[in-house]
Amino acid sequence: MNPVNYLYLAALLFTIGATGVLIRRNAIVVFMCVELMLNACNLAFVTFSRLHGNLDGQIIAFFTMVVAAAEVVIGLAIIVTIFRSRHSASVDDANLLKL
Amino acid sequence: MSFPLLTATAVVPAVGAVATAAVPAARRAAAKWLALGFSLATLVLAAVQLVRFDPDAAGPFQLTESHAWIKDFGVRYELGVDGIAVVLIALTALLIPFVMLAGWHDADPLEGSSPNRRWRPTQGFFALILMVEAMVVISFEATDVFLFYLFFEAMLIPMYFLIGGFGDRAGERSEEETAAQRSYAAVKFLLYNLAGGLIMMAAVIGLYAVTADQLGTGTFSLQEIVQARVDGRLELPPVTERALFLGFFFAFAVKAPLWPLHTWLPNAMGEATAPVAVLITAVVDKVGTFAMLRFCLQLFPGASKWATPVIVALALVSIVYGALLAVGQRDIKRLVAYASISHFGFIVLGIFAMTTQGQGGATLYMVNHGISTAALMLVAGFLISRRGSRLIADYGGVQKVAPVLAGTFLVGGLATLSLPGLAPFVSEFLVLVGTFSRYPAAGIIATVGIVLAALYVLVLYQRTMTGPVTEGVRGMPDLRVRELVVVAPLIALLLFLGVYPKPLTEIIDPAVGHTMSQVEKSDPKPDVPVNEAEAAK
Amino acid sequence: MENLIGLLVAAPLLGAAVLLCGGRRLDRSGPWVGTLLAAVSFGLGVVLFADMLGRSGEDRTLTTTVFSWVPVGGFRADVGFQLDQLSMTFVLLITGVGTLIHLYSVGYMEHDERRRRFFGYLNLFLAAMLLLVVADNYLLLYVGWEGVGLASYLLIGFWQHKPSAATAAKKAFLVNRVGDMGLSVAIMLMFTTFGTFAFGPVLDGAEAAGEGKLTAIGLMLLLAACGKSAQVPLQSWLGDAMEGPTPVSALIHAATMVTAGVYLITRSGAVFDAAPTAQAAVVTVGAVTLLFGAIVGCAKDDIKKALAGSTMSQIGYMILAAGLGPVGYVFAIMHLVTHGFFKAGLFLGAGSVMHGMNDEVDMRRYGGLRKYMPVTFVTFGLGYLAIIGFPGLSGFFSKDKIIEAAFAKGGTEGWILGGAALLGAGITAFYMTRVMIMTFFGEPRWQPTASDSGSAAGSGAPHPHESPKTMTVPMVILAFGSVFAGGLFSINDTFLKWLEPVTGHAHGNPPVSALTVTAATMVVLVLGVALAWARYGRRPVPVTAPRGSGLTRAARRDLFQDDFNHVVLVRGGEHLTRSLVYVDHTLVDGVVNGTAASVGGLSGRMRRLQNGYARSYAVSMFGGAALLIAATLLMRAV
Amino acid sequence: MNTAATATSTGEAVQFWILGIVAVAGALATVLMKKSVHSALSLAGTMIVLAVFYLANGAYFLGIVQVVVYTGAIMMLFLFVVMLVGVTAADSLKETIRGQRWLAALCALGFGILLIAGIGNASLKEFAGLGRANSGGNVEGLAALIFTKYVFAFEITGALLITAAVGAMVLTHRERTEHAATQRELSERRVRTGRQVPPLPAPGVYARHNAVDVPGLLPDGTPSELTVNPTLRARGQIRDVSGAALQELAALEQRAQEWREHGRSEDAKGVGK
Repeated sequence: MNPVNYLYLAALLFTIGATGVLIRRNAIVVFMCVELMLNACNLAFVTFSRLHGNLDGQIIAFFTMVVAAAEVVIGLAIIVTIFRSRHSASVDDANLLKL
Repeated sequence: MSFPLLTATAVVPAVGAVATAAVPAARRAAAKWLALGFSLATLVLAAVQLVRFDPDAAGPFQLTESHAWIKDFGVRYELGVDGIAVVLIALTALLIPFVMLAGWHDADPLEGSSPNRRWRPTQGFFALILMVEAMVVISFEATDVFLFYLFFEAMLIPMYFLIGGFGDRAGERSEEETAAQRSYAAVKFLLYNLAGGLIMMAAVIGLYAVTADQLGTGTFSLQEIVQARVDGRLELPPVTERALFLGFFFAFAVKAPLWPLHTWLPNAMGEATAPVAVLITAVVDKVGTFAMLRFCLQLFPGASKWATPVIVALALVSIVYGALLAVGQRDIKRLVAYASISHFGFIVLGIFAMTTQGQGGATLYMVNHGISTAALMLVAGFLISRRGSRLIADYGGVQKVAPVLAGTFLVGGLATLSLPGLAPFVSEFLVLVGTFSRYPAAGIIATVGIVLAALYVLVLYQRTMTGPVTEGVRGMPDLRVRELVVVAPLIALLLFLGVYPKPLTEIIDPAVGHTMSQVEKSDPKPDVPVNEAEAAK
Repeated sequence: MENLIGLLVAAPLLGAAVLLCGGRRLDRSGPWVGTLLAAVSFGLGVVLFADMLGRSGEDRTLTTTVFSWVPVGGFRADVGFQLDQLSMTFVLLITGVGTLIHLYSVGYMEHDERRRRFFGYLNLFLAAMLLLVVADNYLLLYVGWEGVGLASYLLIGFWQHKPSAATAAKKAFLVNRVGDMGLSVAIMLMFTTFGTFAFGPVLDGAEAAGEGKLTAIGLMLLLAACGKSAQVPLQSWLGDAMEGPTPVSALIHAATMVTAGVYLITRSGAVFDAAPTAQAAVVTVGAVTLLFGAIVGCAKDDIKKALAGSTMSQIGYMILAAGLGPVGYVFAIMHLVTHGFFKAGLFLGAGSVMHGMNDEVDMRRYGGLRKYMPVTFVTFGLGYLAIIGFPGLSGFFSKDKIIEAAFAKGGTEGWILGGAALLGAGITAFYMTRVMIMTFFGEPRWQPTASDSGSAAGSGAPHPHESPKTMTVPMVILAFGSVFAGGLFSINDTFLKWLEPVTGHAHGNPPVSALTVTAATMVVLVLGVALAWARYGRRPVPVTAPRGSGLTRAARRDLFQDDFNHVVLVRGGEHLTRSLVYVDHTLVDGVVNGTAASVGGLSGRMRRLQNGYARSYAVSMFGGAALLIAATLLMRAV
Repeated sequence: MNTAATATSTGEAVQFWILGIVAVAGALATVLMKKSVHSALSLAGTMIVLAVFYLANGAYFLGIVQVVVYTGAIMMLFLFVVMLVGVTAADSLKETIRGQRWLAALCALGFGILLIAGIGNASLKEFAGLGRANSGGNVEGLAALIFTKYVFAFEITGALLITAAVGAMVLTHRERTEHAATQRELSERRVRTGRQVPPLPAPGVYARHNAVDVPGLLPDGTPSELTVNPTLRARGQIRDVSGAALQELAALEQRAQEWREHGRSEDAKGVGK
């Protein structure tokens, strides 16, 4: 088998995650989907690093994780605050982007 | 490495702006004097430039400075002045102190306005003026297209606030109305110039792309590009060259302003205070005409020659059209604005006549027009500040109650109609001769502008200054000392340059010659040269 | 010696500067300062004259270059002076008459609180006029040319509180500007043709240039002359110019400035000689104007306007002469000088009359003044005799010569021109007699009237009185001039010899003998006088002007020429500007605003897409990403 | 290992195909589960699978980190929040924005196809394994890179993390504007308002079972939702007290009553003999 399959898998997961982002209203679930997408990317990176035979890909994946962690922390905090204020975790309720 | 004179000339006012802005609200007077001091320092530096500048030196630019800036895009921090730039810088540095003095009280907070500790209009006013000065100076100095473009655009920001933020005290009209019209004018100014600027940006990028394509490494440096063109390393295909030329020219035509892109000027000059109006027409707009000379002609000589007929036509329209509309105005400041449009028509005409007289005259015209308009507009400002109205109909017989004011106003007006003996005559006649020697018809049409100029100036003078004294004018005070200090030197300068413009022409001439050589044009020869005539005799 | 020329101009210029800039402290001494400086410049003129006489006819020309004025590329304009016999004549006339009129004004203006400025302007005028005549190139001449225009503008509008005065001043300047346009175009033509516009090269090289160019230049110069010298079609300003103080009318609008056109044409003789078409135009203008002015002069009841009409027609004579070429130049100048004397004298006389009559200008309110102001009467009378060409007086010699020269043109042309000149002489006799009679003879017709003039000492019944010495003395001197000048000039052709080196001279051969011409002139003269006497001398003059014949009414309205201007130029111009303002506001501005509005509407529609749901934005992002990938793949594919 | 290989070991292939399916299934479950808890759990599953794949790809360090940090920490954080927000709250999957779902499907389809197609035509036959890179040990290799080549990025991410921590604190921390009411004040307020003068019963006390989500009964026998924990109330997770218990209670009292009356009548009979 060729490691490229890992890439196919990654693409698949990424697409699924993106779809989730689009169709789910629950902020937490949306967030999870985002995580899924990130993970898909990581998988791709790791695979690339294997394909090219150097560790830079893994480094990037590593940084992705760190950033993802930070992002999750903030994101969840935001969700909690929103939940407190309007007793709902639906992204559609926060439609104040419209002027 | 020697002292970076050019940078200093631009930096001093910039620093001054920051310093002035930082002055606490209470110390208003201090801020004014500080700003004035900085502007004078700039004037000194500009004078030093003028002295250090050697007209006969070889090479187009002098006092050059060059440092790498953004390597990846070949953007360099390149400064240099030729005879044209150095004169215009001197003009700018000269006018700014007068502008400040004239606007000494324009930005004082109104009586009874809440003493807010944060609100510092005066500081802002003077800081903005200094900021404009800095930007204008550096765009005169920049020989790197990108650098020039940067400040050519950045200039809009302080100007926007100067126009929108400070207007005449509302006379008959209500505060709200004036405020509304003022912001309208400011936005109009911004939009017009931004539009021009954006198109120019496209052209700038295009230029980079072309150079990168043909020279291997893209560059914005005027000298490099010109050199490459001369060596034949750079061969712009006509279509590209014309497109780029139009991109540049459009921006400059808006700034200049050239018909039909002129309509922002009357609003801006009408709503802004007189000093700011002077700043617009006498200083900022000059960058446009100047840039036509430096960039349009030198970067795209072929396209310039290609576009000349159209541009000459537009310039003629501007001349006649502006003059006619000036005749039709009921508002003093708008009248002066349209007069300026007419004059800018002359400048553009001179530039694109592609003769030594035309371009030399145009450059001289920029200087003289700056001074004469400043004189006329500032006196008009004094007049308006006394009566609180811009309508010509509200005046009459001022000459009786305030003879000195009327006198200076008349002199300014006569300069505007380019009476011989005053500076503008020399430049206007040069432009006319230069144009006539290449396009006789155009030259004759342009002379019509002279008659019309006499018409609007004299009508203005007659309606405002002569005749029986009207209500509201009665008891009007004559010029105060501060105002005299502003006007007297300008008038003196007008007289001096009218009688003895040689110092300027000597500096300008070589630069113009260089430009002409870039465009590969030479003056048309007289068909019966003098020497032949004498030989025949 | 050369440097004196500079001083000649500098002296009055200095006076102007001092008087205009120096504050109120000069109010008292101002007039005398001005007069003194005028006198100084006259003195310098005399000195130069003496020096010139000291040299032989050929090398009498003095030239000097003061400094290089505008050097740009091949364009070299210097401030340089050239003083030859022609210039000299003018210098003496200008400074001489100028000084006298300064002196006169001291008395005339003593009640005006702004007289300091008045004298400043007068000095300014002298300086400009002198510069005009001593310049050695056309551009510098142009400076003087516009300078006198400015001075005349300031002086006509001197009583600025009178709207009529302000308007008249503006009109004068504008009409002059039209002429100046011609001059500037002419200069440009010279530059393109000869590469210079200094007198020397241009005039010497004239033949070398093609006739076409020269004709163009000539016509342009003629246009300039028409503007400055109030010739048809640009004559309309002169009548209104009488709004100015009378000394101004005397100096500027009779003696000196209005003759600048004649100077220009004479100076550019070489050009015209080589361009017959232009010459034809010149003589036509001259002939038409001399009749036009004469006719207008017949109908005016305003004494100054009547004189203005006569000025117009006299200058018409000069232009006519100048247009005749070498035959006429000398006589043109000669008539110019003598006219300078007697016309200035007449105006001063008129001024003196007005001075005594509370600035009343309507001749129908005069009458029988000879008893009250004898000196004025005598001097005015001598001037009158001079202008109608009474044998032995100045006008006789100069005008006669012109008429001869006109006939000498030869062919039908000659007959037409000569006839016109002759007719003009007759009409001149008529209207001058009319003025004379209405003013000084007959019964007193003045009664208490509210005179609304500027510096009047209130209204009420005028009690005519002789004017002070400062006013009478100049009148007397000018009277002497107007009596003897012509004689002196003509005795064995002094004047001709004097000017010939500059202008050249050719003796024309009239189809009829000179004597016949003179006789004819005498006849028409007598006829004119007799007719006038019959109409105004025998029966009393009605105080209110009768309706008069159609011609009279037309003449009163300057033969409708002014109305034409008003309707065509003023009204039309107003409409044009107003419509243009509208266009600028709606069209030019409207296009821009329109685009702005449409963009606004578009964005308003786009705004609907912004429903505020993060997820639908996400969709568009995602779609965009997909498109990007597609694009990249395509790029790679091709 | 060899530097450039064309295929992996069969074992890895098998592992890939099995676990890959699991991963996809987990992902789909994440998206489709109604309850966020389930989503979270299935996501965790997917992540663990990915961790395995990392290991298989020679990213040993990352594999461990994936398990420990991601699955261990981050997903737990998720669960935590889910609990906070409502574990049993099942959100409807009904679409509210018109056309959203179709668009989403369309985009997803296009995107996936294009992506895969892209990978497809960019796929390379042979690949350089990590043999040389990992020769000195994977962790050491990474460390060497992180602390030399990527040291700045590393430092910056450190700063980012700290900022994130602080940010989270700032966001979630709620400032107490007035001191908590003491018991005395509470009682006084109750008396003043006259409602529920006696303290509330604990939930579920009188109601025979000790579930914390059952409202307690007030002395008059009516259940009071106020007795239930506010969080539960907020989530609407209150078990409604079925009338049964109350009826039993009523029946008991009835019987007691009857017994009392019945007893008295018997006494009266006994005296009468």
